[in-house]
Amino acid sequence: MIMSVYVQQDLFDLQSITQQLKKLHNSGASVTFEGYVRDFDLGDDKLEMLELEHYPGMTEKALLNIESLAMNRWHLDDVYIVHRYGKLKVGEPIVGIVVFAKHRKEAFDACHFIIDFLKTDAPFWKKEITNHQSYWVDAKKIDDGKWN
Amino acid sequence: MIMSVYVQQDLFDLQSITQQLKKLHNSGASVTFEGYVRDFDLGDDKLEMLELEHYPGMTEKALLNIESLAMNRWHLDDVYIVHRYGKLKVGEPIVGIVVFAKHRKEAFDACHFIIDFLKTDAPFWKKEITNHQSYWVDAKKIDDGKWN
Amino acid sequence: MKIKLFYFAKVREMVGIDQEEVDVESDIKTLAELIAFLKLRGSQWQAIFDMSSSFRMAINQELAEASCKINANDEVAFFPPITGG
Amino acid sequence: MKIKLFYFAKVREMVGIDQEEVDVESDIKTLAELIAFLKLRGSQWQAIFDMSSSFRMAINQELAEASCKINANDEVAFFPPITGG
Repeated sequence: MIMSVYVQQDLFDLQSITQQLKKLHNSGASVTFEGYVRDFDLGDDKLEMLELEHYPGMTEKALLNIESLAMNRWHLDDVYIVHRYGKLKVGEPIVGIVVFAKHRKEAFDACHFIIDFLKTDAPFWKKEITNHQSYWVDAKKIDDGKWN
Repeated sequence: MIMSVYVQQDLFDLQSITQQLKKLHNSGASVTFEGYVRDFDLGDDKLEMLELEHYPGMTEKALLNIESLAMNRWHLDDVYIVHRYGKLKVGEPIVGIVVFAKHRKEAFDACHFIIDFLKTDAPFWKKEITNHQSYWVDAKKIDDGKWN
Repeated sequence: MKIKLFYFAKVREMVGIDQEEVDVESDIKTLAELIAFLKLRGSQWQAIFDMSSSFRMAINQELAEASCKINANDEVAFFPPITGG
Repeated sequence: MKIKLFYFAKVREMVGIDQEEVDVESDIKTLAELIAFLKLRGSQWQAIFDMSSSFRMAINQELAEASCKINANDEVAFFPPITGG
């Protein structure tokens, strides 16, 4: 059982991570989730960038806690979470999750659980920077499905 | 709406596929599934290789049909399925699925649906080759969870 | 009427051929009737088709039931339950 | 007793600082009592804490409720609802 979380400004390469982790396990399945900065265009207001603030220390703690919850609930071979902060351009990945398991259902359920939980428990805050203004994203807007 | 299926002997690189597809869409999420040849070791009997036979023509048709069903049921930006046949070594990927959507729940549900459906409707048959013998895999064994 | 037959995986190994073309009487209208015709070929053929859990069928590359109609120039396939993915 | 306070995102911008250390009376035993103490600082502080939907709290980097106990040298953080992922 291996758990790892990464909180970083840099881009990440989920497949090279997946391929490296695959070598460690006799897994039957991997499920990968990637969330991206989505473009939007409300009349004149066009999204140019997202700025993500986080709570260093608590973030890592929250992500490790989510991994533990998933590990206790399903039989998993490995869980990997990477989340970016700082300035992110439209189309760039924000968060990546990789789950390895013997069976596909456990990999799907755990990966879905982790991203849902992460959205309410990992201390990240999005600020949208358009060509005209910048403002903090409401949690409500996220529930409404504006974001992934 | 783009659909693509690939049936091939060669290895595939799901992340370079994912990255190329990402450029075409304003998606909020991607979910990727990869299924692997799992090692096993029953006493003296050690799996060395899997041989996958398929029904050329019907395979492509079945996979495109599964993609259509998923596309009609969820709002998806893109679906990509690649399935290998021929001789596959332990640890190698068998099948890869990539789903892009605006929202994560749709991407998860569609990807899970596709792999479940594929296991009953895409005409592939596994033959296990151990160091001592070779035999066709039972559908029952798959239900029992021996495979992913 | 002429019908193309395909066999895959264990079924292919049991019948010993991977494909053939047969010319059947036009009173063979369903897959079930085609199967009855094929079983006349001998005990190996009977063994395969008597185990209903051991094979599946397709007509023109789509999964089909025994009651499905067949027509001239159809492509019919017999194979074990699917174990892919 | 000394407590470290952290502010993030919109809350940080509203209070104008990102962290501070306060020395409070030992009769402040819960987050709710700490908030009442901070609201004495002025209208901006009252505005933040009167909108219960607009902020969340953590004690020692774990999400916490207003009724949670605080102790000397705790790290307390105030921030908006989470919008990551």
